[in-house]
Amino acid sequence: MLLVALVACVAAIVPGPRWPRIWLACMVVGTGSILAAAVAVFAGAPDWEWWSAVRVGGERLHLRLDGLSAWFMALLGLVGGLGAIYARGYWPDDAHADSAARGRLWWGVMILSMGFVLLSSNGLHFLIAWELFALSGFFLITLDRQRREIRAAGWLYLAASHAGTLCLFAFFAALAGRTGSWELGPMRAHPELGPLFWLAFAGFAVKAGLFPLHIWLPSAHANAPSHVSALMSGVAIKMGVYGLIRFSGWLPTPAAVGWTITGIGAATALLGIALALAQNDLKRLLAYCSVENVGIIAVGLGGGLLGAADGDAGWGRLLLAGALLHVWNHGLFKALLFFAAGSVLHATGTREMSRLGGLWRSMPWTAVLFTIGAMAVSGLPPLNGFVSEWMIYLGLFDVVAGRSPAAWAAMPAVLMLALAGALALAAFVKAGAVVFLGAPRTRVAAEAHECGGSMRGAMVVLAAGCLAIGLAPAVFWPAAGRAVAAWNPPWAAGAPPAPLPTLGLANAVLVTLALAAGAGLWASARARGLRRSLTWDCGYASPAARMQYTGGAMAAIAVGWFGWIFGAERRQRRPRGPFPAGAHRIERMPEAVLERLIGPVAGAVMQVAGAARQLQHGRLQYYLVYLAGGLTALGTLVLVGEMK
Amino acid sequence: MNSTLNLLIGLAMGLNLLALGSSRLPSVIRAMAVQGVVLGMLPVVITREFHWPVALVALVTMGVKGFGIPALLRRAMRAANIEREIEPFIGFVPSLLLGAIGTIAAVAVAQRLPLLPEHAGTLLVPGALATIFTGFVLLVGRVKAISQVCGYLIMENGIYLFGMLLLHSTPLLVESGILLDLTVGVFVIGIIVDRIQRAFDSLDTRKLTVLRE
Amino acid sequence: MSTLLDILLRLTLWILLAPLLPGIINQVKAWVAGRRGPPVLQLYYDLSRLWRKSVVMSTLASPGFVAGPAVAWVALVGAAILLPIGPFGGGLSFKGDVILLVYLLAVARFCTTWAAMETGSAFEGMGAAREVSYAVLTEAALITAILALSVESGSVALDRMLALSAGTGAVLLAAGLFAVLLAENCRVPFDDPNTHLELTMIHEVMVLDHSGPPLAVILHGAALKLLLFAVLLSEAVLPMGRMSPLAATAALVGAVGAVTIGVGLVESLLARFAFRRVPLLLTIAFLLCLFALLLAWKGGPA
Amino acid sequence: MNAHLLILLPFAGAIAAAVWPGDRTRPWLLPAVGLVHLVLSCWLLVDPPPVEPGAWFAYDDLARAVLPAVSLLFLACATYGISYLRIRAERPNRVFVAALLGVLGLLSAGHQSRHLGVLWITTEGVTLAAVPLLHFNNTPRAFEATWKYLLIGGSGIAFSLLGSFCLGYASIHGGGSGDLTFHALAAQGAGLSRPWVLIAWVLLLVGYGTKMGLAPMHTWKPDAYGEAPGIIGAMLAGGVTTVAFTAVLRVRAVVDAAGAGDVASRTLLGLGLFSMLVAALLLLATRDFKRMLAYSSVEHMGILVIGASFGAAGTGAALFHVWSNSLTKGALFLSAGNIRRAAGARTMDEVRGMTSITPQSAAIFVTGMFAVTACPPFGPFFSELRVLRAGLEAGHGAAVGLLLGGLLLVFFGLTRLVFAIVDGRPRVVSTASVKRYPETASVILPPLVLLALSLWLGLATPPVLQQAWSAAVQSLFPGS
Repeated sequence: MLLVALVACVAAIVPGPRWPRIWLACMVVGTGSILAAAVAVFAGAPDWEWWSAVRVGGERLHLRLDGLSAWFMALLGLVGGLGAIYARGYWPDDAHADSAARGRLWWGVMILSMGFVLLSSNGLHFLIAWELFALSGFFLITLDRQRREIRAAGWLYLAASHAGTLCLFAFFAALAGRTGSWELGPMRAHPELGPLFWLAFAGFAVKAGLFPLHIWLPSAHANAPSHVSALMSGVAIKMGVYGLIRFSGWLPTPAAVGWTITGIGAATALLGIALALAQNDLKRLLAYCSVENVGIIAVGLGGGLLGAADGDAGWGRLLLAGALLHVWNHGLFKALLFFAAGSVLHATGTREMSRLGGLWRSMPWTAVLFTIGAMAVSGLPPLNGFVSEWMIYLGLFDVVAGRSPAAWAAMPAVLMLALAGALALAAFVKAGAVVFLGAPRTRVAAEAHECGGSMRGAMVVLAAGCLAIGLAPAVFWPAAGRAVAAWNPPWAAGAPPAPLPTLGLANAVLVTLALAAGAGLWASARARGLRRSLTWDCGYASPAARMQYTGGAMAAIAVGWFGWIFGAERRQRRPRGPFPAGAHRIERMPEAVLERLIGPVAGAVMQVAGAARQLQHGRLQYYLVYLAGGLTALGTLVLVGEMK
Repeated sequence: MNSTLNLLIGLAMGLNLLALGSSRLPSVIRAMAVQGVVLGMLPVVITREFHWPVALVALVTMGVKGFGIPALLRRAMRAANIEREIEPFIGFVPSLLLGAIGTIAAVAVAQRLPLLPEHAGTLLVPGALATIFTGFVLLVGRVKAISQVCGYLIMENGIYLFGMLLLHSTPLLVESGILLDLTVGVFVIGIIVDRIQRAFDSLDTRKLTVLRE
Repeated sequence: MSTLLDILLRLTLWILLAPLLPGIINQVKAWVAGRRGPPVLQLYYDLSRLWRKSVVMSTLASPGFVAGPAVAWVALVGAAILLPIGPFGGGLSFKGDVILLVYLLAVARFCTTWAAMETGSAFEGMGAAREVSYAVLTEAALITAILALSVESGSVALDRMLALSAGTGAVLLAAGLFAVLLAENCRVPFDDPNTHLELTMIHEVMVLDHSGPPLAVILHGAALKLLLFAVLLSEAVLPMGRMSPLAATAALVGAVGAVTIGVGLVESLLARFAFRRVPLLLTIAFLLCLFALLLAWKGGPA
Repeated sequence: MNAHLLILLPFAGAIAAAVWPGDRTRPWLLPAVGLVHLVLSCWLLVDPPPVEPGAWFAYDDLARAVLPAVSLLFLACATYGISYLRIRAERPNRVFVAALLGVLGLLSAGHQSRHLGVLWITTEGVTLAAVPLLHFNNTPRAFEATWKYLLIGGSGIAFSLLGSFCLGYASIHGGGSGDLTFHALAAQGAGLSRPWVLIAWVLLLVGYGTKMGLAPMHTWKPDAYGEAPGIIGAMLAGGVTTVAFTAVLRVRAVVDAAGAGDVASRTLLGLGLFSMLVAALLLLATRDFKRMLAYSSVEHMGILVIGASFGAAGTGAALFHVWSNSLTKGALFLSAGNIRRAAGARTMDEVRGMTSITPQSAAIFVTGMFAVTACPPFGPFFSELRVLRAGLEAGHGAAVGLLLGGLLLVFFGLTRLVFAIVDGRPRVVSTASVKRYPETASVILPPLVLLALSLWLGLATPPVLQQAWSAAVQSLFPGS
């Protein structure tokens, strides 16, 4: 199956740039077989392991498909394939003559390299696949190379990603140095390897976008073409999560790791969503929301680690399974939301919410699908986001109820999750309502058009996935159990430690009732006569679209509470006098970490670099003095050594 | 024997100071040339008896260092029409002081270096160190290309002087190879000096700061 | 089958009893003011009249304008079913139902605000913004309260959590939850259900454009929510599990009544706060719940 | 005999070039000699000749581990050189071709020198032979660069001569004969006088470090690489520096034998990290993409000596890195040359949008840039990873951390500059000049082949090379 996937993906890469149809077919077959391979593992196929005969870089390829890899493979297959379909409509050759072919090429490379990341069981090949995946991500983000801000976003991504990769260099090199081989596998029996996990943590956390290492994420996801954003947000950042889960499973982790990951995860969730709420750019909002969701996943993972350390199987399993399920869920609904945002962008040419509005009329499909995604991402029942958040909550509550020491991590985490959940709801009410409801704020919004069939189809599949996990969570338990068992074998799969079937039933009832009630009320309203009239504006005679509540205003209250953390910047001129003119109010939420922390540090480094530049001044005489200086310094070094 | 040797080396050290203190290019060149001749005589003095290969090398050294290279430099100097070094990086008095301090330091350092008894009594090591230092000061402290070349050559003279320690063990082939390289090197430098003179219409190396960050 | 019947019975009870509470509150207010208020059953009349009316819809609104209130109502009913009624337990009790309850409330909020935003009216946008923003704080307080109950009872299922009293922190918890109740149901001092100054309202302003059956559903849903919180508050504080079923039922009814009257009294005696001070009040509520949690942690079996 | 042929053949070629009549046909001598040289060196790589310990020249383990890389690089540059010299038909190429072949001969000799004095002579010879190559462009800038190259390089090489004498004196002082063959010096081992060994080591390190371009002795490098033609830059960065590096390794083996190995390691590490830091900072600041390559070369020289400071495993990794760096840097220099010609300028302020003007060269340039910053699956990735691993195994955690920090800054600097050049809207001047310098196969293939070789080197390192490297390490660290 994987062979088919490999062949199909390679087949897609090679002729892909020239022939879109063949590329699409190959991509669909390839991603389909990736998905099928994963499903085969869930269906009970034994773990698959394979060593190649040939050596690559001096090492034999070692691939391993176990429950955990399969879990992420499934997501990769689904989103990768749907993204390819979506791209047909979203980034066609006639509109993007120069970049569409490149996009197809790198898409194939990215899917393939992510697949290898998930399968590789050799440090060297893991790194190769990892960096290839990072680079293809960079080229996908900057498909449209003409725009400066896109290039800047791409560079930031590349820089951050490389910083993470260098941590991984150190990690894998140290691991290989200590174990004597590049081979990876369970090595919990060697406690001396424990401290190395911090290196892996730093490296993977950058990719996953955990606070405060998320700096690259918003601009990269916002500026990438939307199908790429979906893949980046849905799958690529999950590679970081995969790395964290994988190596926390294989390595013996220091006791503090569980606490740290939980803490950082909770903080990430809260701050991420607070920043999301503050955004005016639709895709940036979604990007920050990805930060939030990675935080939620990290809370689950950290809880799982605490559980493993505690020896308590119950809540640890639940938390880890919740985290894993949230990986899927976020992949599904975030891809859906990015697709929908892309369809809005495609139709209107802008991502600024304050220029949109009332799109439901011209793009009903997108509006409905976005709403589903928004409900899912806010963690509302009966959709999938709720299921995984529920599992994580439940695990944390179990910790608290059991009064285990880990409760001191769990209680703040629950609180932060609750705050994050409420803020997410606010953020997505804002996003959905400002974009799709009310009256169009600008001409572009009024002249929008619905997206094409391939884009719509991809979104429908994702929405169906969201609903399916929400309604039948128990169906997915065996797969999650398998992944959990791969993480920690003593937690081998068993009955779910939570009443998933009951939850599914409740959700199903809820859906039915909601549909019935909605339809019923609509019918009864129609039966009693339905008149249309202008929106009631308290007697104001000529309401205009610009009078609508803006996104910024909607978010202002809650964002204000976080202003002291992020240092919101505000410029305003109040209207004065009886005939006020030229009043304005501009609020901007700075990228706090980037602008307040990284920026000054980078500035300092650049200053040092500028100073170093002065040393290369072109005067030969001084260059010769450098020579003498080098001689003296080395001599001193040797002399000092000899004195000792 | 040692007294002759020390006398010659002392002479070379004196020439160092002369080169440092002189603002006129011809006298710097002359000091360098005389120093070359003096040093060229050393092998013969050290070996004490007459070996014709040693004598040949000595003769070639003297010829190249005392006459060939100085002639080349004088030609370049005339072509560029400069006689004096004006506004050096390191002034003449400071250069002299530096040179004096360097010479004293060289003697002091040489005292502390572990030397074989037959070398401990000679000025070979301090002389070599002082000459190298002088060459370096000229290299760094002068702005006219020709002065810098002189500095470079004086530095090479110092190293040559140091090489006298190994006179008995260095194969002749290696020695002549080194000599050949030096000669070619100076010729190449001469050519470049000539090109710089043509390209920049000056031999002031302060003008050579186009290439920088 | 009997489960289904049980659920139907509860449904009826909740739906029928809910509109009673606003009536009682209005009575109390009238009594404090020395007036003769509207009849206790006024809301029932209003609802039945609204149900018969025709609907006027904004030209901008989508079908979601009508569907939203319906879904919100369903969510509230669902939440109500989950909530155990004194000795009779919950309609569908399972581990983690409490989280579902909290999130069903969130669904309701999502739908009402969504429907409010349909019209493109600045006033309704304002209301929706306030609703979702203040909910952040109330949700924090609510979840802290639940944490406290969970620590106290060592369980994550509503029927066990609510069976015991909140222990030493009961008073704090009661105060905190009462504030949450006021905020979530848009009562004074957070909101004033009686004013019609659009700029100062939360809930009322969101339904400005609704009319006819959708408005009826919204009003009924609001009443349902009030009852839900009243029951939750009562059960969280009272040690229901230790009483006989009859006593428990009586206590519950009494407590709900007391809460209702309390709301009425607060509404009569306090003025609405400036919006700037609302977060402060809610933070205090949250802190009360937090102290209750800490007390529960210290006080419970180690 | 074959080993001597490696040296004599290029000299014969140089003489032939000097007397060859036609300017148009003369450049063909370059690839012809390069090809034979490559075949010879590869043959010797596979079938190493016996080495007489006291010989002055021999194709010994270290030469075997490094020289074929120089051969490969030379052949690629030579092939490129044909079309380059055709483009630059306005300049007579007699001296150029002869000097380039002379450089090859001296490089071969330098790699094979087993005598300290001979090594010095060849190194100085390379320095001098490269001079006419550097100022081939005949501009004032080129002369300035050459002048600096000569004086700084000359001073450095003077230090190494002094160092060589000191090492000889260490032998005499220790009771030895003063024989300057590495074999004899190492055999004397602890018998060498320690103070003189240390003095010699510092002087030789500074001297050959100047040749390698280690900071703070690197100052000639950006000027020389910036002004010289692309192929010369490639040869300097991949060939000349390599000789200096092997010289350092050979001396280090003697110092090790004399019992001062830890001092050597410490100084190498310090110098390497400092070079890395300086290169990283200058890369962040520079705006000229040819000078950028020079700083990148400084960085890689830093990595080499850091690797050498990590003991036997690190030295093996460094030898690997010599190969991957030579090949990758070669590709970068050649493609940079194409870009430079087409753009007519070389700073990021003037050059933009090269993807649309010279798409293939820009693609090679970008790929090479990723390769040289250790992005897999190219050679430098594998070799740098080995260096890291060796460092961690040797317990130099802090040094590895600094190295990684430096790599990160270097990556920032390189990507910043490279993307500024390839992206954006091209200048009008550039679009016009591209017609004069079309991207023909003859200027695209050599860098492409070098890149492919770098890829192949990383993914499928030939066993014979692995074996050659470990044999070289074995000969340098006989104890391990």
